[in-house]
Amino acid sequence: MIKRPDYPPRDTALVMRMVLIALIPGIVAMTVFFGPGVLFNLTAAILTAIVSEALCLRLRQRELKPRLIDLSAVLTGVLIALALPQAAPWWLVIAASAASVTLGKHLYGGLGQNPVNPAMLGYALMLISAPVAMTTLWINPLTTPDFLTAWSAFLGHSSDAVTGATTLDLYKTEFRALTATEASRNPLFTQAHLGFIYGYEWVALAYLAGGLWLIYQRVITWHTPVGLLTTLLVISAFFSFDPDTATPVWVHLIAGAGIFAAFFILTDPVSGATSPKGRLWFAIGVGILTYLIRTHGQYPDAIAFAVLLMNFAAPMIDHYTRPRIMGREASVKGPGGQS
Amino acid sequence: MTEALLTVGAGVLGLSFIGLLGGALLQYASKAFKVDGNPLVDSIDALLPQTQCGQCGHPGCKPYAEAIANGEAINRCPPGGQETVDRLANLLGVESLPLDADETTADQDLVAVIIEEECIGCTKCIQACPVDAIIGAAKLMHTVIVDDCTGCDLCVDPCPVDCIDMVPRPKAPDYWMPQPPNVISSDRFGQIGMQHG
Amino acid sequence: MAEYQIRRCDRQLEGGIHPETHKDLSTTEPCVFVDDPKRLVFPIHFSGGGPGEALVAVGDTVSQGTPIIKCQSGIIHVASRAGTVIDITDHAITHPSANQSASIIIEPSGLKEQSYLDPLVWPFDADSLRNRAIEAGILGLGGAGFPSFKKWSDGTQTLIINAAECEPYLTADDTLMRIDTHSMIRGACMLSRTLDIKTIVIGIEDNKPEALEAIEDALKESRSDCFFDIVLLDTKYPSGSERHLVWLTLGIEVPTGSRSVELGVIVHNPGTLAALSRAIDGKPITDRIVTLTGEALKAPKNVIAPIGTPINHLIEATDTSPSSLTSITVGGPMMGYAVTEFTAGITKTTNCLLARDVEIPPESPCIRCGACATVCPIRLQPQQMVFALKGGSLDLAVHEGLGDCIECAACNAVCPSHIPLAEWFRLGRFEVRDQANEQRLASEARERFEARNARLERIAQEQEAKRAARKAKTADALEKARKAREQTA
Amino acid sequence: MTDLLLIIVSAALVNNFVLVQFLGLCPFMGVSSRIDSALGMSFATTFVLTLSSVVAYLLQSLLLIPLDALWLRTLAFIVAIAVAVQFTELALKKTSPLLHSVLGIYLPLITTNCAVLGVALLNTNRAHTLAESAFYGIGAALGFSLVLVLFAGIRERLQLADIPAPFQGASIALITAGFMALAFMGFTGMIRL
Repeated sequence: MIKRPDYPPRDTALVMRMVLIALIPGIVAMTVFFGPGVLFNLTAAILTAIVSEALCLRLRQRELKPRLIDLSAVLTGVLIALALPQAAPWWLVIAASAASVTLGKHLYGGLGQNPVNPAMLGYALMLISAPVAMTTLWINPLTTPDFLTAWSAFLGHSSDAVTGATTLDLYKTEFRALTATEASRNPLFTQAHLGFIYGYEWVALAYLAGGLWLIYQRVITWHTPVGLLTTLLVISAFFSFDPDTATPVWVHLIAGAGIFAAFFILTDPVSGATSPKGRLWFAIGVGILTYLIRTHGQYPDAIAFAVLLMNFAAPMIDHYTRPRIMGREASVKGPGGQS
Repeated sequence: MTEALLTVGAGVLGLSFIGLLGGALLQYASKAFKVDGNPLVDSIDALLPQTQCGQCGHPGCKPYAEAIANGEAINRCPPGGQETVDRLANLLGVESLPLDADETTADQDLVAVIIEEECIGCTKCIQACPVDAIIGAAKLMHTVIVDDCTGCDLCVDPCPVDCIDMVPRPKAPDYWMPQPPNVISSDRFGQIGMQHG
Repeated sequence: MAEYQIRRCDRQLEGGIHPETHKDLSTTEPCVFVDDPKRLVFPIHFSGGGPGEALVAVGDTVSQGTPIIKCQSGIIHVASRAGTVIDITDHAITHPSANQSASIIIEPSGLKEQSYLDPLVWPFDADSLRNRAIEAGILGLGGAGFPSFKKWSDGTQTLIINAAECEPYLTADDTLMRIDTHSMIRGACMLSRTLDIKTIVIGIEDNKPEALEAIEDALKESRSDCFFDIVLLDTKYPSGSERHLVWLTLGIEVPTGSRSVELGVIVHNPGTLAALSRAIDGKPITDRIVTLTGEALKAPKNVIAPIGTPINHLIEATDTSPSSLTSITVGGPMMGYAVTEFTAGITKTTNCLLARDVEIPPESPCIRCGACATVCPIRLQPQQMVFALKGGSLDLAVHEGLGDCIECAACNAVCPSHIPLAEWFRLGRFEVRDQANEQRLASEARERFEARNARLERIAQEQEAKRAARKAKTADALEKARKAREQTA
Repeated sequence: MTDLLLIIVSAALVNNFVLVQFLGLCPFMGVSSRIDSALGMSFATTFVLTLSSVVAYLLQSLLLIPLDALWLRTLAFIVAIAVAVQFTELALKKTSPLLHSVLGIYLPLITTNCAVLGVALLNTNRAHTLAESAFYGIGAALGFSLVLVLFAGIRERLQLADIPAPFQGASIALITAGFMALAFMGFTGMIRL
């Protein structure tokens, strides 16, 4: 029995390394069910992220080595690659990764200074700039492509046989006309191993395992994942009184980026709220916005927009969630002081 | 033709009506919400260093505060330094200006010292001091209460024997300030420690 | 036998850290006296108790106990050994400012000449005790150096003996409680009797069983009628911070901006009380226990050293060559400061000299991970404060609670980016103090300016009134004269 | 009732005046450097927007339509808004002088603020009823206030951040506003009115 550490890891580079390690199960599961395209995306995104980071640091005449070995750029690259459609062409991956690192991070001064989540900024930029590629190039886990198909998709020649919209998107488009029982006859559900959605369930489980390990290692706190997942669960359960029109609760939790985001995206400490209470509110806000945009908005998955919106609200959340300082009657609320 | 005239007339009438109505409302408001004095002056005065030196062209800090409230430039206070200009800009929500002063006079905390052997006891400096920081009587040697001196140097010119010097304000013997920690390279403008001290 | 109870603290320190204590480095060796050094250094302004003035001149001969410095607060520092004042000059000092400051340098003669005070004989009142504390130079020996007599107000209900000694490596208080238990208990009882204090609380961390045993033995022999409440604290840093100790032992949260004294609670270090006991017998503070420890010292131990002993003399006392060290930490690893000039003499607040080779990894940017906030014992958000300070906004940092920071440096210990947070906060707190001072001077100047204007106006009005009266009078006289002339005409 | 709520949500989030319709950018950039002045500006704008959309509606239905003088609409609205703003200014000067000085030139600027005129004109274009006009005004004002205050919070952080020298000040603020608009695109298509 290994003792749970008393403190978070004592080194920034170690933190980044541990997050990367925690992502490995998810990456493996993704590769199994969505094909080798995941790995192509990862490689391209990581390389682009490192090159962009180095270029920006050089432009600012900063030391390259400490920032490159702390792997923060690699982590950004990995996160954006995992968020992109698995059959995304190379230019999309490179553009997203470069935008994340340069616009999302270095424009604001580099590590620790960015107000918004770099990966989600890159994702949202791509979603606006290349909406078709971002919504139709998702792999259907029932038709996992082989190496060559994936490679040609990476080069920009995706085949409609293996790609399509995400399950969440299906609920908004095709399944809208169907009843709940009809929708559940889709092979995605009937062939599922665990009774949820084929493929997605394993990926979600893998991310969950990595995330729980991070909590155990005190790299992240429970507030963010619990806040997001509970909110999604409660809201979608509340609105699922009519199963024929509502997207099922577990689809909300498993099909989209829910679990991945709860443990790996929202937990970005730089752009989120900073106190435990603040993190909880931040995650609840993301949950509400995600549900709103998923069900009523135009875009299939809403985590990116919800995260960006809450990133902008984070400073205000910080102002109103300060803990009570010992020796004071009440906590200091609200903004103050000159800046 | 008549129709057009009618339209124009209606428009003119309508607009005049709105104008009249609005004018009446504003007339009423200007009476109902009449403000006596300007509380803003006190907020501005609180930011000024209270040296009462008159370098801004006003006889004291309060008058300058009043002038700022009436729209005078906020950068005329050399004893306050750039810091005061920035704070005023912040209070008033306007762009900060560079301090309007020579490099040499800005940001130096000075006090007046009377060279006591040379003092002839003319009391001219006592009359000039805006903050009653000089004590002494006619024909007797004067001295400056260092803690009360604001360093305005208004006493220097009136002295007929030129026995008043401006020297850096003496610090308490046990005064000290921690060294600022090393800063990893940064493009930030304002750094604590560089700003004041 | 004095009444006492031992209980385990039922409160948990929020935040805080469990550093490796390394206490056994220095407690395994017995505490010894060091040989008198060749010279003793007494900084005039930095001996504790505020800026001072020298009471002796170069060439004067002093005995052990001769007053040599009188501080602004009244505190008198005495020569710790008999000898000759050979110089009064700027000298390196044991102080975080790392400056030189005017110091009295005494060459010990090796003679046993003593000039002590007359013993205070019971019954005496609080004022005589305060006077005695001033004459004997009694300061908080825990590190802050606050003049003890200022804490002794009437209406004090509780005395807390701060025996927590939560800083790693430090064992000076532990040692004192083992070898000088009776003095400590006697000092506490004397103080309590004079101030009419009923309860004495001893807050002690549970990693000092020997000291606890010694205290129990001493209490069994004591004839005090005070009630001793011994509270065993979990070993956690910073349970020995005054605020936290008061909360842990009594459950009282000292409000921001006030001190525990205002709530009728005084907190003293064991050493201070032991010194007080000796002062009542007439002996001012001339020596103190210093922990010499750290992996870089060959024979770490606790020593009893004369105040003013140069640091290099103490390093040599551990069989270590001073030239092998580049800097030494004064105080513990958490709140101590580095001194590089080993000729500086120890002061009454020097409780530990720590020599170790630690390489602090290079700083990297803050990623707002919040590790510091989870260990902050007063629930601040250090990540927000340091962001504000680095960005140059003192006001914002103050809004976040900079004024409440106790500079315990628990945040430094857990920061994954190795940011010297506590140093930033200390600098910020100094800046705040400076600004408050400036503001006070400005508002005083404003008051005087306005008073002067009012006075000038009044004088002008009076003169105007006088002139008007005179004019009226002349006009009256003229009128009369005219009438008289008319009548005559 | 649902309609009115939808109008508010639509005007506040989906068709946010600042970030989606790009109206009222001047005060958005000008008064967002401090949170407290942003809050003050939000209150002032909320008041003026609600007031002026009601006033504009009344003008439209009671004066301009009966007089058949719709061609005077813009002119008449400007006059009405100017009065409303002037009134707010006088009231503010009395009740909160500091806020008045902080809002500085921006209060009179509300007069010519395209958001205010925009609300009035959009209201008439969409043939809103009185209640709808008022709620549209409130919604627009809430949306404006929301983004203004959030943006002020972000800018306070940006002022402390280690922004590369060429981007400091207005340029990073504009870029960030752009990203904020990007985030608000997430609301696209949520309500079709």
